[in-house]
Amino acid sequence: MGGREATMVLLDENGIRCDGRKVDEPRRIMIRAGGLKNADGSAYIEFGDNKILVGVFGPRDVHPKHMANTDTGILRVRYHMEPFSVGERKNPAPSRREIEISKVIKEALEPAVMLDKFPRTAVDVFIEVLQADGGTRCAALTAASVALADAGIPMRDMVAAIAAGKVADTVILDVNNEEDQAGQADMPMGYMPNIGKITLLQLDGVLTPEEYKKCIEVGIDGCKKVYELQKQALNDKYFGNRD
Amino acid sequence: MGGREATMVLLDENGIRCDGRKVDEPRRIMIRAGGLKNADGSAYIEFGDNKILVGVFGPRDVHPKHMANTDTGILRVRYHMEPFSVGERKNPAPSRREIEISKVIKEALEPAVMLDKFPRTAVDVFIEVLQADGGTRCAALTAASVALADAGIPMRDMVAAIAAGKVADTVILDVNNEEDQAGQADMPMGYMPNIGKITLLQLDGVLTPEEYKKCIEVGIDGCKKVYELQKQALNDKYFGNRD
Amino acid sequence: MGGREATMVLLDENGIRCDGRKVDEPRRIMIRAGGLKNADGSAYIEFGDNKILVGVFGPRDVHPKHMANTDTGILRVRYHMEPFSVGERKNPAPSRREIEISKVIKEALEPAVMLDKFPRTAVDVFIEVLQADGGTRCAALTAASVALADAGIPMRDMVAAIAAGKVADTVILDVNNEEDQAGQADMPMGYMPNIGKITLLQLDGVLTPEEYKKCIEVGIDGCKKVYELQKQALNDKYFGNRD
Amino acid sequence: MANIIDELKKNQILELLDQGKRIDGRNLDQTRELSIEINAIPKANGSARVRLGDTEVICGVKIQPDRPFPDMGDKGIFICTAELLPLSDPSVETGPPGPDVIELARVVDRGIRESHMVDLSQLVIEKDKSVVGVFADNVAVDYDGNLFDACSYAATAALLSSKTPKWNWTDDAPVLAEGEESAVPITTIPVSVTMGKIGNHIIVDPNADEWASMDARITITSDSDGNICALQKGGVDGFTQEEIFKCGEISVRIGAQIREKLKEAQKGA
Amino acid sequence: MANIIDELKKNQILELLDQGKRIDGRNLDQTRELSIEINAIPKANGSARVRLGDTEVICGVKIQPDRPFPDMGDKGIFICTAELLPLSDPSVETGPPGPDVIELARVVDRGIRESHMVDLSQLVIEKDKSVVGVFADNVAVDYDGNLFDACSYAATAALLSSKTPKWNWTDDAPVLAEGEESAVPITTIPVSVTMGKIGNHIIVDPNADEWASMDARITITSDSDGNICALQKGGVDGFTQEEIFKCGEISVRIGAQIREKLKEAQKGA
Amino acid sequence: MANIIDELKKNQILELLDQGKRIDGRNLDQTRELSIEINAIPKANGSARVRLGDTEVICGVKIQPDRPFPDMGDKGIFICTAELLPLSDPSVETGPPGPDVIELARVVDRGIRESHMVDLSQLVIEKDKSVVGVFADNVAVDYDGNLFDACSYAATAALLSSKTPKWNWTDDAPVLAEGEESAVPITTIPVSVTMGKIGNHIIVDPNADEWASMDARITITSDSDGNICALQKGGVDGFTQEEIFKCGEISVRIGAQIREKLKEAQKGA
Repeated sequence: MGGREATMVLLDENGIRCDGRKVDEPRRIMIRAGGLKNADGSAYIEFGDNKILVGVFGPRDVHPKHMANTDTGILRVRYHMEPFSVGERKNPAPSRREIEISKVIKEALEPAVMLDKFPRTAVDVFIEVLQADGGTRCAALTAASVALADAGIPMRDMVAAIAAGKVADTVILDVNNEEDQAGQADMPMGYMPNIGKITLLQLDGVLTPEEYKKCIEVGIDGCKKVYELQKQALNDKYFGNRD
Repeated sequence: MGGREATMVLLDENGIRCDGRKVDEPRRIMIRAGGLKNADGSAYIEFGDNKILVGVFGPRDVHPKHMANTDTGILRVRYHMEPFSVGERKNPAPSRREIEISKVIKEALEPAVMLDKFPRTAVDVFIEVLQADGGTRCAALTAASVALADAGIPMRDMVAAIAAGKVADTVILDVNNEEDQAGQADMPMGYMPNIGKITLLQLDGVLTPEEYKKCIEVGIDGCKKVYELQKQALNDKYFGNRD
Repeated sequence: MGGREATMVLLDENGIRCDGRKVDEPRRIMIRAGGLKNADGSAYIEFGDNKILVGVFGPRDVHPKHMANTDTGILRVRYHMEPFSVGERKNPAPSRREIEISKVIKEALEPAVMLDKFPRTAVDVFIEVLQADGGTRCAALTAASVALADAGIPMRDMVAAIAAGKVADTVILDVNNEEDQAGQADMPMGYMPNIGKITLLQLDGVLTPEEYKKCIEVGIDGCKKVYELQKQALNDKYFGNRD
Repeated sequence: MANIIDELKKNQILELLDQGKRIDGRNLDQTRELSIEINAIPKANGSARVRLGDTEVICGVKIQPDRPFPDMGDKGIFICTAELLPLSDPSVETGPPGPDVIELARVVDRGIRESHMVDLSQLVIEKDKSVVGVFADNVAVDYDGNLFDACSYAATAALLSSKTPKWNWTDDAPVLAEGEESAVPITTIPVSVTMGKIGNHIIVDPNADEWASMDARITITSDSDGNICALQKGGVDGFTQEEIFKCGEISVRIGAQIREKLKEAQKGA
Repeated sequence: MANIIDELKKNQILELLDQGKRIDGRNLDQTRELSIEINAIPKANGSARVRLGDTEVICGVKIQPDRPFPDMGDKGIFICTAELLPLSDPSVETGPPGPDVIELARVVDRGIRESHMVDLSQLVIEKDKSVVGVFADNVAVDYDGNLFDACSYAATAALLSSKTPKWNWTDDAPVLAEGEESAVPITTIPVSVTMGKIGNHIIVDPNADEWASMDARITITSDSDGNICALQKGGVDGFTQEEIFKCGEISVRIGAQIREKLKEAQKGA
Repeated sequence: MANIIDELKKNQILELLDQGKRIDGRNLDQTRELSIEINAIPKANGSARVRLGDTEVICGVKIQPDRPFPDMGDKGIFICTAELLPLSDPSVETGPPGPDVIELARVVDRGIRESHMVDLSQLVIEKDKSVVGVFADNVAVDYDGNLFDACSYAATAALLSSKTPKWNWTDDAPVLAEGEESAVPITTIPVSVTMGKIGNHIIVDPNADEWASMDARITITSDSDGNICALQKGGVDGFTQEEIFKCGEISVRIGAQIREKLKEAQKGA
């Protein structure tokens, strides 16, 4: 979140971004449902240069028992970065940033998960960032939704996620690392397309009220595109012919 | 506790101290009983430049339960300094000094509190040092007594506290920060005037046996003055007309 | 474990080592059974310049209770170095090295202790390294066996321990600190002479397959010598005339 | 038990909202009374005691030389924290902060940081070697909901009142220049506005009962130009696009009112 | 309950072993299938994803300037870690590593360190002031026993594929020399082979069921010259002298097979 | 259960005290036998093993270069710690020290520090950059009450026997001057005397049973001039003014006796 001065050309005269994308074009996204043997459900996502693995366990017993809730199941989310996932080797202890993102993703998933279907138990979502580019939380949330579905957890909808943002005074979709560092604003969003609700929303950076609305719209459109890829990944696993 | 050399004039030829006080003169003391909405009892003290807030909860259930005592209530005290309370910003983690002072204040209060009146429960005393000058533990203990009384906890007496000390080979009352740093001795004392017992006593610095006795006497006299202000604060809240 | 270059004369032309020993000669070993008043069993060992104290408590109740095992007793071992035991003052927090050695010694003792004789309870072995030379884990394991016997814990055998190693391309017995730092290999071994089983074995450093076998043989021979001293120490306490 | 009481309370709050009313009589987009006392901790470099309804927060600012972050050698350091003191509420536990408090601190920090309120480029003592660190530590001493805004206002008021000492770079070390204090360089006044969603109602500045009944919340920070510079959604429900638009509008409008109070408090000091 | 199941499983494994068979059909001295994917984390300085049967480990290598250890100013730094990610098995708990994981990490580290695989004397930027640090971090993502070998192979493969940047010592600081990468200096290829003892049987590369049934285990690392360079015994039983001799022989023999696979993977990259 | 036993024991101790007797036959102002073995840890820079009755403490002193504290660049560093090893008593738990042990360590440290026993002004290698650090670490290996005095005597005896190496400031770093050891500069010999209050009786050097029965305690340290230099009151009861006066007198008188034993031990070494 360091400096946000435009010290590099983030958008050229033809409206092309530093990595060759158009303003409303997401990075390459590859989602795989399943893949882990021991987890009850799992997913792997490549979202630009992000590489993220998600494993889900549950519903299962809660330890310690006093944390269980007799009325509803509980969702627990851990977002964790590997030491080798970022430029400078990361200290293995969980950072305050990781704790906050864990909470934000948990609260973004909760509206989608039918927790009341499995009282007294817990569903654990473990997110492992193997390689980080800009937008890990959106990529992680997208993959976590697929992993929950892969685990057979009853859900109202899946949460799809992507960031809108602003570079060179222009609203863009899917902020990459350079755009996050040198751009003007980054607005990660999680959205349930069928229900029409935004369940994750953050913003760092300055937007006029008009740009603010534009970002919301661009983000929702992006989430819908991501949603198609989520469904495709589940289709590929459960009904498709994968080589 | 650093160097104790007399590198500044702590006592001039007229017996006047570096902050203009006479040898047996305490700093300005202002005590307010109550003030916090959520705490069961509270007090605020300004003791020289010390500014300390105390909140009391209880008697209340003990968690974890095995820490409860079926024969008696337990008293728990936390002395804590805000990051901005001292010259250089304090690390938020509790220091060994804070842990020791918490224990010393707890043991100074215990003889005054009728713990046997509320078995199986706990009374919690939370001391927050907002701004520190010399003598925080005496100011904190003084305010904690008032907060306990404000919470309606049954007490045998209140503990009043102030430090005696030595600068320029002279016994003084109420050691301030400069006198603690550059002076010869600091003897914080807590005293129950009605019962006639010293419940807090510490000493750092060198005293002859005669000075030792003198310090005790001066300290007890000082505590009696502080005691009057404690009673006044409770009077003001419960029987007085405060604007 | 630093550099293993032979920068000093570890073995002279007469086969004499840097501290005057022959290749198959252990350092001076003194074992005392008992000595501590509060521990249920204890032992003190001087093994070269190692000085190690071991105290044993148990069989006793396990806290927290869920760690107890209804079928068998459990053995718990803590290997701990005093801050003053090594060249540079050691940080008091347990290091990863200490945690690993605790585990290795625990697993070396377990085959010797008849844990099934005291289900639901624990035996605690506390190892305190007062002064460290090379080979603390072997000295500690040797003393721990004696302390367990002194505590009256039922045992199948005692574990005797000593290291084999390699300096100047020669297999040696009982690696000292200089030989560990500058030598070619260090192979700590724990052995139950009556049962004929190796219960601790580690190796750091390079050995040819032939040297590997030679080290095992030399180590077993050394353990048998240590075993005699263990028995002697118990004899001295229980049947001997100690001055 | 507690759950049943909470449930009843929530139902009551919701029924009132369905009639357009709040349990404390406020309008839905009305904040509680805000009182700001500047310079409550005179020995700090800046400070404020803020009361928002019955939520009370003290912020003290300490300013001292520090090493710059790697690759940020031409910028001073700004760090804002938040802590719930155990005397602020019977439910607060001592010990390391949990996720709720970590989120609180980070949201308050980001709201101020992303507005570029403090001009960090003016806080360099010696490039790449020594910079000025500005630490704004919030402590909550009484709790009645909405700590996000109370902490944000306390930190902003404390920063507006802060004086920074001056250090010169001498003999490879920062040396204090006695008596050369100046105001901390300020570029804008960020104001956070936190809204709760209960049922389909959006309410501003939720008190403790409302806070415990919320389905979701959103904190939006705007700057002196009326632009939005930080946002955080929380809670276990979501918002529709229309609700997000509405919250953006409310936050800019209410933010402007609060900003005037912050300016007044600064002048009054 | 779990104990009874475990007991039955162990009896079954033991009965099969008494007939010379393993539950997954392998010979006693046969490892599971090993697949090695080099460069799985392209942004790291080196990496590998290794699957040994159903145990899967990812190793990423980060290379960066660091301060040398005291009295080791003429040597670079090598540190190898290992961690079980909670998604690798339902029984894994988050939080600080317990003794099992600490031992795992230290044994994997020592196997590579004691072989002198990485020539640390070539990793000095400025003697006594700045050296190159090589950090090989293993994370287990799927667990089916024998993490010792899976982590060791992942780290070795990752190191074989690693490129180190170059730093020059300029103005008392290490400065990156752009575009001057070179392979990490390698002197030998260490291979660890872990064997379990169940009853009187020695089995190579135990899977999760065998691991849970073992009386004792031994991990022996050999180098490219067929010498033994590290060893760790674990578990609650002991080994006879003859068993230790036999394990030594197995480890060198099997180690040579694995070494060829590691070389192949490096070439394939 | 334990409570009833403790209660009975306390009543027994109190009844005896009412008759002027202690459970172990000592006079009220009599310490237990003190034995001091100097140089118990020969590789440390100084050390002592002290037995006070059945309480046994080992203190090792390590002396090494360190950075001075801020604004204390003309003073060496002295730190004294205390720890109860788990083998010293069945009730001791491992893990971070609790408040009791933290208080113990700090009281022992302050008694020595406030006497100015070690002349820190002589322990400067290079002003503001490097000083000599003297670390006296106490470990209790057997517990029978009154660790305050046992640790204090162990640390004092260890310091009296300590030799400090010499370091020269060369090339911006402290360099050891081989073979130039000298005694640690000592200005006085502080002696702490701990007294317990049971009922209205003051007893010196309480053993474990007495310690568990005390209503309050006081530790007073005096120096070689017979002055009082540190004091700590503890426990859940208070002292009258007369009791405090009396404790002061006892501490100076008994302190002088102990000081002679410390000097003897030093000579004997």
